Amino acid sequence: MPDRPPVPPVLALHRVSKSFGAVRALHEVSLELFAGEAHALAGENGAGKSTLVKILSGLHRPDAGRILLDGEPAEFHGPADAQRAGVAVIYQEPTLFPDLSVTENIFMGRQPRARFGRIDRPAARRRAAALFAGLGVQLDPDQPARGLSIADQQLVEIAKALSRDARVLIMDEPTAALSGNEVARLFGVVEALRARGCAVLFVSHRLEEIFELCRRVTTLRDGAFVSGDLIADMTPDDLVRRMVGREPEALFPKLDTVPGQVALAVRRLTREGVFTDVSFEVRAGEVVALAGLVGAGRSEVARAVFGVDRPDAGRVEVGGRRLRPASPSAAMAAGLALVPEDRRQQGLIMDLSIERNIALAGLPAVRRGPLISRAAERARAHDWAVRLRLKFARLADPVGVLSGGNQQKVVLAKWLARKPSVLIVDEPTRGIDVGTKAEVHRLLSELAAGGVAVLMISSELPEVLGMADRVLVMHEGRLVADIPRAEATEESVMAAATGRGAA
Amino acid sequence: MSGRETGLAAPAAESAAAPAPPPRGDRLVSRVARVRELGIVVALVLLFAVTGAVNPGFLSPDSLRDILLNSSIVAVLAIGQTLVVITRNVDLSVSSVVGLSAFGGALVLADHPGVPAPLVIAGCVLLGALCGAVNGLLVGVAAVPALVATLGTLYAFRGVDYAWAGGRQVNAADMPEGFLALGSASVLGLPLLALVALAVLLAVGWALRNLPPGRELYAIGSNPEAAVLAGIRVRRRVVAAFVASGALAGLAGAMWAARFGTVDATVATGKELDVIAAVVVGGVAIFGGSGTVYGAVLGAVLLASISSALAVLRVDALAQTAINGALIITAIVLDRVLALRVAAALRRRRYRDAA
Amino acid sequence: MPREAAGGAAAPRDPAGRLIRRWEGLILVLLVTVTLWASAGVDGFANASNVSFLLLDTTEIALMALTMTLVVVAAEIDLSVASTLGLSCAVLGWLWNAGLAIELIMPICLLTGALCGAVNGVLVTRLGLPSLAVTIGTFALYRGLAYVILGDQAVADLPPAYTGLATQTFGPVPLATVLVAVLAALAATVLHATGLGRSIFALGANEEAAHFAGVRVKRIKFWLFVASGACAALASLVYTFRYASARADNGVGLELAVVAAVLLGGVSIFGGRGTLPGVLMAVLLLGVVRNALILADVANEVLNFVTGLLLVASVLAPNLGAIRRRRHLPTPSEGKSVP
Amino acid sequence: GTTRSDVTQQTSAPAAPASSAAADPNAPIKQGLKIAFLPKQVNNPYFTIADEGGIAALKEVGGEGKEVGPSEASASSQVSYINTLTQQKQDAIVISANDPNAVVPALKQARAAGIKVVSYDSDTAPEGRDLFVNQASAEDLGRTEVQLLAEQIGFKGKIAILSATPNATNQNTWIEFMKDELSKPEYKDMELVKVAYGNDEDQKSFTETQGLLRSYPDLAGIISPTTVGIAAAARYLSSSPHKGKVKLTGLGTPNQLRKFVKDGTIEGFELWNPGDLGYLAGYAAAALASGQITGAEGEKFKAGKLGEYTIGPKGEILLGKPTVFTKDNIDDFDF
Ligand SMILES: Nc1ncnc2c1ncn2[C@@H]1O[C@H](COP(=O)(O)OP(=O)(O)OP(=O)(O)O)[C@@H](O)[C@H]1O
Ligand SMILES: Nc1ncnc2c1ncn2[C@@H]1O[C@H](COP(=O)(O)OP(=O)(O)OP(=O)(O)O)[C@@H](O)[C@H]1O
Ligand SMILES: [Mg+2]
Ligand SMILES: [Mg+2]
Repeated sequence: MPDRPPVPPVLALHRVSKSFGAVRALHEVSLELFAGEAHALAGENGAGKSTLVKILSGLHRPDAGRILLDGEPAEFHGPADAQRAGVAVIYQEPTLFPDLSVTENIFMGRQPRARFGRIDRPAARRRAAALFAGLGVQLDPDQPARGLSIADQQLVEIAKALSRDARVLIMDEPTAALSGNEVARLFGVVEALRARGCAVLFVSHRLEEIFELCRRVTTLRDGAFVSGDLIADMTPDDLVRRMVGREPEALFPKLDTVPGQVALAVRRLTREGVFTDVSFEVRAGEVVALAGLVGAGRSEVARAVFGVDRPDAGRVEVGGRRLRPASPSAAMAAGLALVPEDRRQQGLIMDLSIERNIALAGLPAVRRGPLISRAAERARAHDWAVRLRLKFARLADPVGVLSGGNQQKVVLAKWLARKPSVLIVDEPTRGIDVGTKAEVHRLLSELAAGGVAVLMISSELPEVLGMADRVLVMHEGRLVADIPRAEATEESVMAAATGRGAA
Repeated sequence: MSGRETGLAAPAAESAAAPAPPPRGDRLVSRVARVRELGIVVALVLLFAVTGAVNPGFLSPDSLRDILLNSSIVAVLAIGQTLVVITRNVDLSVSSVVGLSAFGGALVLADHPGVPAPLVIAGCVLLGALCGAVNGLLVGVAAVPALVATLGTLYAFRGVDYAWAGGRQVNAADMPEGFLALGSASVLGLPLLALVALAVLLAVGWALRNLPPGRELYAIGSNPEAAVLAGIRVRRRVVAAFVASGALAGLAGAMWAARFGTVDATVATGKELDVIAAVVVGGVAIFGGSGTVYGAVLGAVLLASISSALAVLRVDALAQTAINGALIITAIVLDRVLALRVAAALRRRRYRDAA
Repeated sequence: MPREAAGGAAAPRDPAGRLIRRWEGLILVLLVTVTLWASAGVDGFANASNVSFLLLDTTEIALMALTMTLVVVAAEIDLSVASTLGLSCAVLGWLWNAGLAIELIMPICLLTGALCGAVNGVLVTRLGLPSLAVTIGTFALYRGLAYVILGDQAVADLPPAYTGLATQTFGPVPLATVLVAVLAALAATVLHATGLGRSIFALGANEEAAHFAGVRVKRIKFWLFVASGACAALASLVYTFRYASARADNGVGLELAVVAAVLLGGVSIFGGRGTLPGVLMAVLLLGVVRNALILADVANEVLNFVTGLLLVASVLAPNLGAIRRRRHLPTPSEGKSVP
Repeated sequence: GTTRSDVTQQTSAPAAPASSAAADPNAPIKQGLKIAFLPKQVNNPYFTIADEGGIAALKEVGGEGKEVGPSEASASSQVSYINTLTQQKQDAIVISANDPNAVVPALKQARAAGIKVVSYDSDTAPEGRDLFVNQASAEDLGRTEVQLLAEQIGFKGKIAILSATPNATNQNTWIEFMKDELSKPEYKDMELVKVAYGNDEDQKSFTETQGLLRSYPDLAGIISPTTVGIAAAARYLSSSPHKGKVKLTGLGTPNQLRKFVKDGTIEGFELWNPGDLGYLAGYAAAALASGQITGAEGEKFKAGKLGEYTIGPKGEILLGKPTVFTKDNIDDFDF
């Protein structure tokens, strides 16, 4: 590699592999973080970035390969070990203690001490206030963490990491919830740290941030190292190509359909503090994408439409009939299906077998008299397992042993087996390998062609652009744009999503 | 426990840069957080006012002394229980530990009158800590759910107690006067046992608030996953909480022996639910992460005062259990309703700020 | 708490699930062993009248354990069952003293139990309170109400036709056991072979996902508490007639015996796992051990100790295996222990 | 439907078990008799003493006695023990019933299996047993306790009763007689203000005593007809300002109360000798099991050192008058 600094890297991974059961999250990945250098980590969802971060933070232990600290092999038995080695981490998901104050959250585990081993509260408070001042945010250090917005939670996480005065600062999508203002401040602080000799690892899906902050980028694809480059030598397109591996168009075969009747109508739906005045329609045979930045409130809209959450105002109509609010069973009876974004928490019951998970959303269909017919249950699961090319040993195995992509297929099977007339899919391809992704897209296209109304929430712009007949864009809890397929481009969607587009 | 606890997030508001004045809502929150204990104090004051109005004898120094004395043993147990509950666990075995240590202590005193009382008390505490360590290892290391582990040891410790006692009862007459005097002695007009409970309360309360391990217990109960990420030694802390609860139960056993003088294998049977009730009424969240020992002790005092008041008000003895139960439920329902209100208020406030 | 499949592709099946299944097998083996040992080694164990005593003695616990199993599988708990039993006994005694016909009193008792359960259910599902806290409260409340209603009386002049029925046996099998068997078959069918049962397992294992799948989580939980209360009331009828004595303190302390049996039967306190046959075997196992040890003149204190030991061992055994096999750090979800 | 009145009519017919065999007063006591004592609860010192007396009696007649029982005083747990004793084919069961009715079905089965049943201390319903060894007539006890206290307080003032559990049979009978005694004219200046229940738990009794004195500061005396209650009350009083002012009497054992009699907390209390009670019950059970007696009124049998006893009406045997213990005689007793 060109112009390698003469000193060994502060922290490095050498041919590290990590598997979760059948899911190979990382495979022989190497990475070097140098003092005073900001390093980006890029890759699609599920590429293994967070896993890599968690290995560096001591939360996961690698199955193979080594962690090198100042060139010497090191072993992290837990987050405490990594912290002692000077590694500070901002995790992708905020991990705060809701019952404790913001200050305590920042200093938990290493509170400043006064006499008799007491915690020096005033000192902690002063330091927290100083940190927030540096980040240019107004947060009361004495406020409890419960009730903070995601953005504020993220800021607390950032303050927590910065407070460590670490030698290595690892940030897994720290900016996902932040606005430009805070990002600029954050970059200012990180830049200062870097200049003082701190090594920085930065994960983000916002390419412009990578180009602004970093000097070097490592790209992962499906857990494997793709390339390590100097940012200066690249264009954003190069980076996308490295992440995806092929041209996007090839991935999303979209079948043309003629939209029919309005199948789903959402009118002035509001959930206070989350989204406001959302109205849209989806016609039979149409694939409508709901785009927006993370946290824009898209999943919340889907949840409210399906009745998982109770909306504060507005109504949902399916096939012209008003839906009883806050009742998933009513929504299901009306022909609605929701493939939720979080399959582990919301989509599946990990301890239950594949067949029972699939049957759970359609219990009446597998009943013979008052009893469940195991044969019918198995037949239903088997049909869909074959159609979705599910890889499994036995249908009676718990679903938790399947690989991530196959788990996602089970969630899809669970809902498709109901033959819904309106299908809402939230991040349908998150964590799915590239091959399966194409399969899911093909399936969604076929369903739409067969007359199903599809509402697709996705954070992946290429997926949105490739699949959708229409793109609805949300920004800060409001629907800000409705872009037909012909006009939908990366620029137009992103402009709307960041609030700069035409309303 | 979904992600909801971490707060309902609002869309990242650009307007957050033009900051809304945070203090008002925050003051509301912290005020409400304190109201829990304040509520008990108010309830206590009310109880004393009403009962005192009907029967002024209730407010006499003697009567207050008795109430303090009556609540001190449960208070010590509630302090230990709070330590465990804060970490999102529970210790059902306390009553059996009290029984075991009370009997052990009384037996030594009766059969070996030469052993000095402080040594016996230390022995009781040690015995309790040992029992606590068994619980702690089962829960913290072997990952047995706390409810199961301590229900099991509830039976097991009591079994050991019965086997040890073998039908024997130690009477007041068998124990040295000096030890029994501890149970009824007063210092500066305050019962010694209440002072012991007060000392334990202040020490534990101070440690929970001011020492890092204390705050880490809250962190563990508040978000166990985040506790691991923060580098807290979760297992060690959980074991320590159980050991402390056991040690305090051991101390409570010694207090029991000193106070009541008559000790057999059945001492404190069924007390565990009283203790948990005191903790819950005291505003300690049963799912961990919040609550103070002060609240728990106030809960214990409140429950003891209710019993005394019901007796003084000449409420039928048979109705007391029902009233106790109703009050426990009222307390937790109020707590919950309050929490829901606050959550709703916060959500709406953020909505207004964002708009 | 989904554990990471540790063995990789070579061991595709969930080890915890297998161990649970194996644990139920273990209970069965233990039950058979203890029974054989007692039959051979304990005088007076293996004869018809002792068997019917033994079965009769487990009736109330078995009845309450049936619904408690469902409640615990749904990741809740009901500590108020024994108090509900007491309250129902008190109502029975009170109404009997007031001169009502027993045929009318019995359904009223069942209703009382159901109402007690409904109160628990409302507090848990509508207000979202933890069931442990709620039922500790109603544990005191219901028992207290029993004392308020019946006071210190013991109502004993119950109709011989019914008291006789409670101790009636067919060969060695008491009529009450037939009742238990019928209800157990019903409960086992509901839990293991109907959509409702599937839903109960689902919401116990992952309430959020069950909600997303259209399972009516709150409604099911509510009715489970109602069923639990009604079953406790049914147990109170058996109890009252069996002992020919309706008192407010009937069944004090039974709740822990019921919970112990359910946990020993392999039901996970975190919900989502367990079988009814396992629980019934555990009830029997505890009954047999107790009966045999008393017959063998083993002291009462040993009984408590054995119960506690069995209980801890039941959860410890599968866990020890898991600890040994644990390769990763404890993922935080494993450490999650809800009381 | 079946109502209470139906049942009362039915049961008004005599249900006394017809003695199957005639008594043979000259039959020798069988050797190797197996007799079990089933107290309200084991680990209770009162019953430990009583049952030791009974076991000693059995030894004297060449039989074998044992004590079994539940660790908590509840009716249902006693039933399991009756059942197992039936299985063990004991010759006789000597029981103190927690609930006079709840144990009857099981006892009936035991008797059907040829086992003799003697109740002592606390009777069962008559159809459950052959004999009841009564420690003292309920009437005697109830009235003498009121008399004892009345003398101590000069027939004047408020008094309270600290009983065992609300359901305790013997205590409740005694209390009835106490109330009856109090209704006599000589007690017109005495008022029974409250019956409190200490549940035979030491701590509860202790706190109940506190409560009594708190709500009735002018209380003159307390009767506690239970050994646990009187000990707890004495302990509270001895360390309170009420010591010696509020009089305490009731039933207790000399060893438990010696200290309080000497320090003036208690002037006098009464009790039968529990060892003798068990001893007599043991002899009665042995005589029954040997066919010397059947339980019919008027039959006589010898009870070792206690001499000859005659069965009274309703199958009762009376142990004798209780002893009143004062500081003058308390040192003569050790139990
Ligand atoms: N604890 C776990 N158990 C099982 N599989 C896991 C676990 N954590 C991650 N995985 C799997 O490992 C793979 C890599 O996940 P990882 O979180 O590292 O992706 P990522 O690159 O961070 O994705 P994103 O951009 O969405 O954050 C995914 O397929 C995921 O499903
Ligand atoms: N179960 C939940 N509990 C608490 N907060 C939640 C929950 N689900 C979503 N949120 C928060 O509500 C806000 C809106 O989130 P939502 O998931 O609807 O956004 P989104 O546009 O779908 O983004 P994403 O790409 O993350 O799915 C986010 O800040 C999110 O963190
Ligand atoms: Mg990630
Ligand atoms: Mg989303």
